[in-house]
Amino acid sequence: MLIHEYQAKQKLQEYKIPVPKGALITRDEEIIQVLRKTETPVAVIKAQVHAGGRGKAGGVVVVESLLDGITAVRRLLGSKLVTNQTGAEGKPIDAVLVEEGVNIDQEYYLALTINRSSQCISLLVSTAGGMNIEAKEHAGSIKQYDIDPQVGMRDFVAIRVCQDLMLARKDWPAWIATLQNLYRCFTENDALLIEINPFIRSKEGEWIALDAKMDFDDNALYRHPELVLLQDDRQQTVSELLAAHYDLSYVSLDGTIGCLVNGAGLAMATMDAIKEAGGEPANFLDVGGSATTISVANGLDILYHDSRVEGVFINVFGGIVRCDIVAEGIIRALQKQRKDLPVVIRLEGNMKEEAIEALTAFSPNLEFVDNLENGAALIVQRINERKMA
Amino acid sequence: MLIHEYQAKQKLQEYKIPVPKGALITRDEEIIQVLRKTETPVAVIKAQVHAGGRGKAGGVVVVESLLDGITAVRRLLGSKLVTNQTGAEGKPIDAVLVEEGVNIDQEYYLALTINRSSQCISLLVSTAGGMNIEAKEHAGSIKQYDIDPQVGMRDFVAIRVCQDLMLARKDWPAWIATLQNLYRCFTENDALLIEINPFIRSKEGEWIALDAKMDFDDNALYRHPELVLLQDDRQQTVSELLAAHYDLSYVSLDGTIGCLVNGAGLAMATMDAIKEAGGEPANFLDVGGSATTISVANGLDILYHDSRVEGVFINVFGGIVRCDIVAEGIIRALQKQRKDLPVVIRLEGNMKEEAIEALTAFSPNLEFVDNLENGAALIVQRINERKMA
Amino acid sequence: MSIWIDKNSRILVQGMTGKYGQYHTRMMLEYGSNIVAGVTPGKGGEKVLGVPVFDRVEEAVAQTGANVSIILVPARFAESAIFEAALSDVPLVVCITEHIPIQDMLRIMAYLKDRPVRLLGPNCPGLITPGECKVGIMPGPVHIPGPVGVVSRSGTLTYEVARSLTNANCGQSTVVGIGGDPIHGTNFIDVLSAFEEDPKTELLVLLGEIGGDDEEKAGAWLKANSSKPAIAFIAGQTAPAGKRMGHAGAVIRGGKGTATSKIESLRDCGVHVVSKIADIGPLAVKILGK
Amino acid sequence: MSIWIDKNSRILVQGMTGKYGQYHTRMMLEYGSNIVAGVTPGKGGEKVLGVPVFDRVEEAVAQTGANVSIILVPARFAESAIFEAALSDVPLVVCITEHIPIQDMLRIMAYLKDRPVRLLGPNCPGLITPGECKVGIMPGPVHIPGPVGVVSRSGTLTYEVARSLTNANCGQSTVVGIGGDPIHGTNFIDVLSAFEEDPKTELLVLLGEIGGDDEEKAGAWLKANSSKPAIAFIAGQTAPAGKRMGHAGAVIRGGKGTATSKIESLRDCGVHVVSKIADIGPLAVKILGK
Repeated sequence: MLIHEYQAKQKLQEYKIPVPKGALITRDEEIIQVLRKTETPVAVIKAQVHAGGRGKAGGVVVVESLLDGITAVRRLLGSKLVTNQTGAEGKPIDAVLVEEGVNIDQEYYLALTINRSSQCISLLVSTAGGMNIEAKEHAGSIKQYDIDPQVGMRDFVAIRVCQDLMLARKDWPAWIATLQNLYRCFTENDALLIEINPFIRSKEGEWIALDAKMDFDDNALYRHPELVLLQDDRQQTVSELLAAHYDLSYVSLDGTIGCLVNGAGLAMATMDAIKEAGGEPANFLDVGGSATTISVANGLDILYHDSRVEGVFINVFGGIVRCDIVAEGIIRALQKQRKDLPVVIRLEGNMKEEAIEALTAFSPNLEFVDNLENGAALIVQRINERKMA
Repeated sequence: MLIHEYQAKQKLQEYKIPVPKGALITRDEEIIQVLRKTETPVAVIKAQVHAGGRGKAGGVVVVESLLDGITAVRRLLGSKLVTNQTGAEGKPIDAVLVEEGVNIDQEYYLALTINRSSQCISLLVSTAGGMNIEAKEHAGSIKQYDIDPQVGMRDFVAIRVCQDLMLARKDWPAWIATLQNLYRCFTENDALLIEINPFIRSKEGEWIALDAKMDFDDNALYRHPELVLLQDDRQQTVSELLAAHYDLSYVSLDGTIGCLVNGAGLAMATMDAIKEAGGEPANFLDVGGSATTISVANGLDILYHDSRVEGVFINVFGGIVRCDIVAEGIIRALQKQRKDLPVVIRLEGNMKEEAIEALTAFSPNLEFVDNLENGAALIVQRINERKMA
Repeated sequence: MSIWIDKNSRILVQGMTGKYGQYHTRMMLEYGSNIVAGVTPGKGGEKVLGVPVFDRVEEAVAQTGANVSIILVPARFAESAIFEAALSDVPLVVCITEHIPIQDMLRIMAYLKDRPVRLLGPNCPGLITPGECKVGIMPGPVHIPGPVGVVSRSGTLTYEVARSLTNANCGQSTVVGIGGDPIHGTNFIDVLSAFEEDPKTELLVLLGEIGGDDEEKAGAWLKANSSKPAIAFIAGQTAPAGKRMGHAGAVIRGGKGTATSKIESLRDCGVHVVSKIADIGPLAVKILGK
Repeated sequence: MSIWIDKNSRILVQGMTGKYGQYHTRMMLEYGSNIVAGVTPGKGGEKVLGVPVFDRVEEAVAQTGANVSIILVPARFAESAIFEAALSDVPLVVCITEHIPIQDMLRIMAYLKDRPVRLLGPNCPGLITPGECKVGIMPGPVHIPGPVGVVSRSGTLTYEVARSLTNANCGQSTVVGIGGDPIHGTNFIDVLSAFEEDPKTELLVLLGEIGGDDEEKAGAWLKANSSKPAIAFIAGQTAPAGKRMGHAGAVIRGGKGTATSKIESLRDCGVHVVSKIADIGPLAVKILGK
């Protein structure tokens, strides 16, 4: 679960990591009031959306006058920000963070993340902070430290980092404290990622987290009710929200063919097969290894709600699952729909014949195939036919 | 660091372990007010002192009327309680806990402690709760469970305990919760011992901690400022308080010969040698492996303050320590003293001759020996001579 | 021959009495798996589907000699269930449960390190030695005994591949699903090593997906250590970067873990990488020279 | 010969720049110990008493080849210092620091279990191989080289015993203080096993005290495994029950850990238990047949 920058900064403050002085604007009425409190010559206006690449997309603006500030906030608030990570629709800007300017002396990159290969939490740091870190030539400058879970972020681990970054001795205490607090923040909140980029030294010698990103483990939210409150549904598409509500795995893609599959690996393989057949999948949708009537019906609801979807491919490898149950889900969902989309179905498992019989009885337009590749080819063909018609 | 029963019960409540309803009385004015609130036919009046054996010593009284209650509290409050663990002086009763009576159906013994041999926290339980546990024939009934520190008090550990105690299934949830909360209380507070005896099931089916004892790690108090506030200096003798203030290891014993030694093992060996020579040590006093002028002077202050002390044996194995520094401490302390006690000194280390010269110059009554056993024999002899004189 | 489980395996089901647990217990029993015990705290003494239920794993092991445990408990009880199995010296623990918090898994893996317990999963379909024993939730009938060892990060995709092999009349020695979570016990190399030592296994099939670098490591291992031919399929060629594709572990991060990189890397190591699942069966036939 | 340290030991001092650390470093240098490095975070690059100081143990080990560390830091930094030494693969870590919280020690011992690091202490005087190397805070001059291996839970009491032996002209192979804390690394049996394998050590002296059952276990071990004669002294015969006698570990609890039980148990195992320290030297002479 991602949270907004301003929320992440509140978390950092709970853990005694300094952030710039700032305030949030969610309504036009607050603009003047907040901007007038800024005590530095410049202020930074930051659109609060769940996406990286804000800077390059105009979502972060440095202003030097009240007038510029008002203009910038008004432009952002209530609009949508399109970055290289949001997709074409962009993300709604419901809040703008206004922060006092900071005199940056030096920028660093700082992150804690789960390291799957060493099975521990790893610290990533680099002297190439800020937007530099995304440049390919700096990828190698990132240093990685695996933290032994039984030992934790001890002084000697943090000192190693300070040495490797060639920090001056006087800066060590601030770094040791920051790294230890950050590690505690990570473990106590079941985080998957905490990224501070840049972590800067100001010309006045202070260490400040200028930007912060946090991602928490959805599977652990049950033990963090306070984190659940930070969730911002508006940053998700309607399809994503529906999927979350239905407890299905869904990812929106750029194509036109809606896929409904049971199992994540098979769903990816299905997307790949569609692409291989010359089509473009509109989504990843996993209704769970053991597809049920309800999960299938809910999944189809999501696909039919998506206006980009021009055809649907249902691929369920029943195995233990009973195909008639899946068929019931399909019928339940299609009964409600008015859209006439080509639907190709591939079913494997018990009661396959009964299922196909029931589906055919429900609608003669449903088509059946025997394997994944054939199904992918057929749905691509049907969509192309309609386009030509 | 020991705390009072009522304080331990507050801690238990923080960890959601039920205790009887009760209130504390520290002044006569509170007696009526507190006793009138008791809603059960009987009340239990419990003297709050740092010592076991209160029951047998009259420090715990069950009363069935307001009159009896007033009488009992008045008798206890402000007096001293002498139990088999307090020594003859007893401990001052500055507070009395009044609790509502509970209908006991079954009693259990429950404790968490540090297990030195398996180097972990161990759980001790027994069906012989209450005062029974002290009976020799029940010692074997205590079951011990070593808790793996990496695994903790998991459900399956607690269930094992429930099975071994042959508890009814319906009682398992209460026990699992209690054991897990207790373990958390132990680790979060750096405890050395938490004992609930008895942990009872009431006739109404509730599980309640009727008595509680907690001991915390003095070495870890620096990270528990809230525990330090629970310390009750009045439960210590003046000598113990002085020693704590001076940061010396001191234990009061029943004899007449004050010993001042550097190092705990040597101090015990010195006590043993005094006993072997026919004397009785008045104390254990370790001024630290590397005795300093100040630690020696402070240690002597404590011995001279103790009215029971009839003679002093100073045993310092200098080694690295300089004897002249020790001598300075002795002189500094004795200068202030008016008591004329026989003093035998055994010094080993650098500058031994200079030290003895300085001490002899200060007082010709100080006597010197070359080893521990001779010193023990001489101080016993000197005290006997004075008694006969 | 096969790896890890066979008809003599004595299976314990943790979480047997729940609806999900009972369903899969029945399926395993129907397949012929030798289920000797179930564990559900508070239900000890009952019998479910003819199998005795215990309150604790230690008891169950002591009384039934169980040597494989399959965990079918809800996610928030899974950490404890794995610890319990490990502390009770069950040598093979198969955790089907999905949605276990990652920090729970970090604690478990730190604990299991250097201990003689093999954890398979979590979030995996389990494993099956066709015709002998199924410790998992995969459909039994798509498998037949034979010389192909299959290892996979996926569930239903694996069934698909098993069917492709079975349709081509290529049976399987053992099919192992290692699961889709980023932090998991048994990895590709553990399974491939076991197949290498299993004389019955003649051909390896590896099913990977985007995320992490386990496939790349497996390729390098195969090149250096394996005497047996290998076929691989990687799912997620069309997956966008930065998005989790169902499995918590299936995500491309910082340009790493793409299907392309895995495919190229495996090819460089001499592995036959196919782009269609349906090709696996025929290719296996060809390699085995049937 | 000797155990664990000799003139080739390369010693690292953690906490060398503090007053206490510097004092004992000087004493060890004067004894002839080969101190190759000091560690104090934030003081790397300095030299103290001619010894180079590093910020971290790992650096110090890499640059000086240190293979023994002595820890002289304040109690609240000791846990980290021990972890640091262990993670830097220092094979012998001697922790002099006293007053370390017990839960810190529980964490450390859980971590060190099965790792190739020997921890001596905490709250111990260290160890000395007379004439060769001292890694500790004991007075050097009371020791002379010879055939007696000494192991002790105490500090100054050990010096007393060493003097008794030295006065009787019985030198020591190595004198080891295991420390007075209830949770500690190296125990009696570890030391006795090492003495057993050391051809130079001909006689064992064990100094115990009340609390715990380490002495009883040591006795049983000696009876079962040792080919060498042993003398023991137990301090605390007059100690009352339930009171901590200075050392956190020196306390009789629930009637267990009394001096009498230890003495009887050791006697039953064939150990010569003396009641006066001064008797140890003469008895050693007699046993060694000088």
